[in-house]
Amino acid sequence: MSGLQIVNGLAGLLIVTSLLVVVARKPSQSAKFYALQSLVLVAVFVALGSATNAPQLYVWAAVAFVTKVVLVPVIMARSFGRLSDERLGSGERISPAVTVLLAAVVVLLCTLIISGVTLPAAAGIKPALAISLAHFFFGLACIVTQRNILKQVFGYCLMENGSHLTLALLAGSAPELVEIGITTDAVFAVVIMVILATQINRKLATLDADQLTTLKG
Amino acid sequence: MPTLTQVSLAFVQALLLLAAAPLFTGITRVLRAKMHTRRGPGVLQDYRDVIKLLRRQNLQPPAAGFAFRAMPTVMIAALLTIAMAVPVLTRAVPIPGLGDLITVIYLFAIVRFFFSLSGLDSGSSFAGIGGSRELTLGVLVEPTLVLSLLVCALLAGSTDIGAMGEAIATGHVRSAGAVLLAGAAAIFACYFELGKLPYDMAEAEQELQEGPLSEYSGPSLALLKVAMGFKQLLILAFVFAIFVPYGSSSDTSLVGLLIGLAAFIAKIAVVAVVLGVVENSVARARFRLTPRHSWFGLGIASLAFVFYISGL
Amino acid sequence: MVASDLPPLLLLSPLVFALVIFAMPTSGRSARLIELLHLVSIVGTLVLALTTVGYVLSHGTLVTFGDWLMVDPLAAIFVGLIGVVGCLTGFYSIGYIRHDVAHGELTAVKQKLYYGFFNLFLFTMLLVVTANNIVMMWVGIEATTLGSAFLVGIYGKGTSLEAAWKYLIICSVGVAFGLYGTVLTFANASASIDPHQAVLWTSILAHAQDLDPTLVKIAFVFVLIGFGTKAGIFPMHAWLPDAHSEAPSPVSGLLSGVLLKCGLFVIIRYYAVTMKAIGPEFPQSILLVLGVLTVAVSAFLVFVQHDFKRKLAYHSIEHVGLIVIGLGVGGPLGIAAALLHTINHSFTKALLFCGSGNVLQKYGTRDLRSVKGILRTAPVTGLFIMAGALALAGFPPFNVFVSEFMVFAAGLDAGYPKLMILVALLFTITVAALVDIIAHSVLGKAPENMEKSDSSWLSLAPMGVLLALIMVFGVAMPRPVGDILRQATGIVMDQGHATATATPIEHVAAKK
Amino acid sequence: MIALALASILLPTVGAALIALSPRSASKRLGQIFAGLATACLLVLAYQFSVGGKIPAEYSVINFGGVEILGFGVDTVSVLVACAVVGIGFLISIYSGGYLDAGNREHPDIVRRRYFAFLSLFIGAMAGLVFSTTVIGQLVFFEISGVCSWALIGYYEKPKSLYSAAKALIITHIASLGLYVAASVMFLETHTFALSAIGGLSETAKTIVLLAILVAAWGKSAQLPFHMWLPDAMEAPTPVSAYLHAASMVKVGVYIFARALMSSNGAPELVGYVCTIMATITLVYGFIMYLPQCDMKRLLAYSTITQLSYMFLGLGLSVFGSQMAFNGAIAHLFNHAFAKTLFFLVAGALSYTTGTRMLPLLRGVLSKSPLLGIAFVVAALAIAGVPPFNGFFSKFAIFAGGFEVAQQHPLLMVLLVIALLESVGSFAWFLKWVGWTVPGRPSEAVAAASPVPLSMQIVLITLIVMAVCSSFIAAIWLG
Repeated sequence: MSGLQIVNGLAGLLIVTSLLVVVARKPSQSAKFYALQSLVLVAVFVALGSATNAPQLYVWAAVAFVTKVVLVPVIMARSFGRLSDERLGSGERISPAVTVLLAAVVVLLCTLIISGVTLPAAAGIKPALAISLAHFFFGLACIVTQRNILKQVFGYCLMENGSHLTLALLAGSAPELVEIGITTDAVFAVVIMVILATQINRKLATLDADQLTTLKG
Repeated sequence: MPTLTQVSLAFVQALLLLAAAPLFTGITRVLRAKMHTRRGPGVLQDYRDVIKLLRRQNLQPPAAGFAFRAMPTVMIAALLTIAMAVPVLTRAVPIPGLGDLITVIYLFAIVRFFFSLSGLDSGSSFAGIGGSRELTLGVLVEPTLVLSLLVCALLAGSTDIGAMGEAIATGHVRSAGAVLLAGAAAIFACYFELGKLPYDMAEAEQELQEGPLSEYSGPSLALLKVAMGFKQLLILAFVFAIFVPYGSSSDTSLVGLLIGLAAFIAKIAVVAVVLGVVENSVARARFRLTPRHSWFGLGIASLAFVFYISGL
Repeated sequence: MVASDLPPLLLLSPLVFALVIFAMPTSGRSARLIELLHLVSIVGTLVLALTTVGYVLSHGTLVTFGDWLMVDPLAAIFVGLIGVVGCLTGFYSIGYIRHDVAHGELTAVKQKLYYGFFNLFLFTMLLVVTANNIVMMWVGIEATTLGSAFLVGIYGKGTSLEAAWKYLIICSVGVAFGLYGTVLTFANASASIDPHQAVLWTSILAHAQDLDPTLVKIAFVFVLIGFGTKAGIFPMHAWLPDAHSEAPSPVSGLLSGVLLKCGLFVIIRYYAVTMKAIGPEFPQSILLVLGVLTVAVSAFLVFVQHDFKRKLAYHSIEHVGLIVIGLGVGGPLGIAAALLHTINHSFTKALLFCGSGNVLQKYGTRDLRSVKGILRTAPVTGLFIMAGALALAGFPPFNVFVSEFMVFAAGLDAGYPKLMILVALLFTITVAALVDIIAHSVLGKAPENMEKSDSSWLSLAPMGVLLALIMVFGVAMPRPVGDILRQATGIVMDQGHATATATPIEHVAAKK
Repeated sequence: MIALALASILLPTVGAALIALSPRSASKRLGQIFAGLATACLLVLAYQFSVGGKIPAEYSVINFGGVEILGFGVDTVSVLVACAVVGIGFLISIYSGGYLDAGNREHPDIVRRRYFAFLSLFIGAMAGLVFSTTVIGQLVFFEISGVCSWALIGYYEKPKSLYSAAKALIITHIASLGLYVAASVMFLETHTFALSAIGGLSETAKTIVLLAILVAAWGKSAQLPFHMWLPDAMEAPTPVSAYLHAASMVKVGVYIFARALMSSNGAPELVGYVCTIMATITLVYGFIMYLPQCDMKRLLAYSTITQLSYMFLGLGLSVFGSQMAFNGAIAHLFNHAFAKTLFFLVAGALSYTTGTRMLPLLRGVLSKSPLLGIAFVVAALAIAGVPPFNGFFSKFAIFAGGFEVAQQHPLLMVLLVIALLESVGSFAWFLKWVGWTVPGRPSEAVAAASPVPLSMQIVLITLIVMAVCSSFIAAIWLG
């Protein structure tokens, strides 16, 4: 397999791992899968870096490894383990089976959309590009279909990984500062979400987004 | 035309598998007993059962018809055909043309069809329910199996089981992600077919899915008992041939065949252990839950298909 | 000091003060010191912002920090807006937060955090509007969410946490769309220009005609969804009423007055690029449809609300819709009208949110059904709310009338008479809603045992200034404002300096 | 002169601000003083203007980017109407000083700052509207007067009155969209807001602008289909009703349309037809609505609607080339202001003294209070158009002008005949109520009436005099 094929294949794995993140029963379990997924992302960066001969992607990979494989999952796993909501159950609005089918549909649609792009940078990596877009929307779907607010945080992380991958695929040559800015923002976002979720759990004793409906109209 | 070697290999392989079927079920029983820390019957118990049954009288319910009577024979025959079609000891299909993916899947479908038909034909309501359940299960599992194997076939560029195994084993397929997903889905579907916990307990005859067996007796029952184990073995062989053909011989030399046999036995052993562990760590799922799980499998298979389309 | 130091200084000032405030000890005595620091910070920001605006007005666009920071006339409008509204709501905060601390709703620690985050919030918004680097623009927008989410949830009550959560999730998700749009634009541009230039908005605009049209369209849609979430455009507005109603009132004023406008600012930036790349038709039709939908939906929601601040929040959505319509109508007149309306709405809405804060502290509720007779219990506040509500309803001689009229005229000019009349009728619904506030809450019989006492001068003074601004912009808009609007319109239309010297009105004349 | 015109606008506005800031006890005096000052200014202006040979003049006040936003113009019509609206505003201020007190039988009340502040602002806005020479200026004052009327109608803060106030505001605001359209179209066509530019528009644009202004005018003047706010607006304190429905609010509509016609340099006939037909329809509708009314104020409300229709009829007829009809309409505007104010104030005085406005309860007013009895008769006859009272002359001018142009336009003849029938009908109907109310033995309510305060008496007498003289003033002034 050529370098770009490896990139494409690894991108496919991203969807699989994100499915695991979404389908996992416990948020702390999801955190582990998220670390796995980020590891795949790092691998994509490295593979892409070697395939397109773009050394700055190694820097990205390193940054992503520190933040996404280590930092964020550790924060999540440690804080989410302490939160619980007995009444919530699995907190899924749709069953895992439908989730998987949804993922398939999303990938299909994104493939169709991406097939129209004529950008030269996208030539060899259209599948991966489609996956990155699909990954983004899959994250969105996770936020919409999960009642557990902790799962929603994961949804955000998945979206963020998706756009990150697009950035790397299409614009691997961006200044490093850009990448660092984006990553830092994402880490802060997760930290604040975690803090807020903890406060909500402490104050309202729930993790169920459907319980957060006092404000209406 | 297949050569004589090929034909004889096919026959030998089929008979070998048929003969080994009670052994296989016996071993899994023993394993299970060990895990329950109890002393079960010995490894050869299933042979003893079969022999005992063969000596009994063949009874059938008054309402039973042709399908009921023909089923054991048809089942064994179909399974034997599969056994000749699936590559077990070799990489290549023993009889070229017979080992086509679609043929094999349909042969399995025929087995299922007659099995459930006999339940309906027996006139017993218990057996009837069992038969209809068997059909439901088929409806649920079959699409996943077909879709995932179709993806594999598309990726390998051939519907020949041997060629598929070859392509996948050597990595000559375009999309690793799709293969992994399709493999996962296919194996998942096959697990249903094995009739193991949490979806079924093939050896406990009072379980509803085995309902069609309840009206059989004597030699027919003996045949069916052998056929059940035979089917499990064949499913495993089928999966191995496509996804883990490692170890099987690429030619028909004796040494190669022996190595292939050893590899096959090793794979079976590993699977038996894994199955044993799985069966002992889960409880029987309600039949109602089965569709959910099978839908999940279908989802995985469709994802694999989409991956194939997007060219990952 | 050189002029190119102005933008970095402008950014650093609130950031440094925020950090200093965070680092302060939290004893009872330091509270006054923190307030002082906060005051110095917001006044400093105001002075720096106005200096920057003045410089831009007299010397033209200011680019610095390796081209990453840029204040052009378009940005200058928003810089000025952040400076003015930030300073006034910041000043209003002092009295407001003191009251809350005195009544035990906030602790001393929360008070410190409030001022810290307030300044941080100002910093992030300034970052957005001074950014020339599109990725930095995104980072800024995302950072505004993170900075202000705490402010929204500061009371720590169930409802405020809920609002903060919705705000955080919806905006983060929305802004993730914005990131995607940003990345697509960047990738699109880096195909034809050097990647280090491709992140700069100015160079993207300069090379807009080389971009891939499909990607430009996709990116614009993503940007519109993403930053439109922040701006409160229907159907991405769901966070807005919750966040606005649960935040402390000065923060609501800041959210509605400035933050929404920052989202719009980014959209305007991309709008300019898109118009130049693929012509005005595609972006304008999307904007028009979204704008009209936003106005239509929010008009009815404004009417049915009983919560004072929610009503105002939905009203903000409606006005954002009007600004979007102005942009969608396009042409020099439409864009100038949209920009002017941005300014006018900010002042008016800040005034009303501050007023609602006074009401909340006086009556202990935001439910308009139980707030009666403000004019009798707190006459000055009542008068301010009355004037603010009439201004917001679009009555002359207040400022909103002027820009609403301009949008209307621009719409007729662009050939949408039916649409504009529909929009005007929808706005009539909110007129009813606003006079309803006056009729039932400002007037009416005051509760029996409520003594007559207005809020402290600390709260009333900034409201007075806002009202004065509203009147000034309504009766006689200062000439510099007109100049800067004209130049900004020229930037959005990308007509350079050659034609930008003409007034919007003369543009129309020239067209005929 | 412009200084005087500006003063008449700014003085009441400043007065309003002062009233808002000063203690409540001073509000009454302040309101009266500033309204008086404004009236004085206008009288001086009128004198100077007529001495100076009645030369029209225009002045720009606010310009933006080379475009005139706000300008004021002095000519015969604007001075005449300004004198009426501001002068009556002054009379109302005086009357209100007596009406709003604890001695009021129907609405005992202490006067609030809000009342005089908004009344003062209203007077200023009316003066501004009258002198305005730009559409945008008209729009601004149109909207301000809308807000003032809203505040005054809802003055008693009862749910019903608040509802009526909001209704008036919203309906007139919707109608104001006509002015928005007119202003926008004019600006886009000619790049100016000046009314004088209407004459230079293309035929289509002119039709659009005039019809749009007509829509706005219907809204303010309570013509069909925007009439429904007016009867409800009777929830206002009676002096306010008098001002709103006689001199200010409703006259805004007629006036802006008249000004537009004056500047239009020959309006399209379509506009004339729309205007006359709708006027006639409203006329008939208003007359039919007389019949079931017992509340004196509601009766007057519908009477106002029909009288306004006469003015629109006159304006519409002028489109076909009759200057006489136009002058008649303007004169009717002027005359009706005094007559209707008088009638409302009589109603107010009756409710002040007797506590009721229900006509069936009121009998024998003349013997109990001769002043009120005489005022009632004068007002009723003036409204019904009986010589020598003012209503007769202006109506006569409208009809005379109308029959003159109707020779060429048969449809107009039909409309005029209908209007004439209405005129006779309303005369009969008012006569019936005069006969019921004024002579004879006092009914229970009237017999128990309290005396009329002095300030109210003065105002009533002034208005009775004006009800006789105003048409002569107008005739002389308009030439």
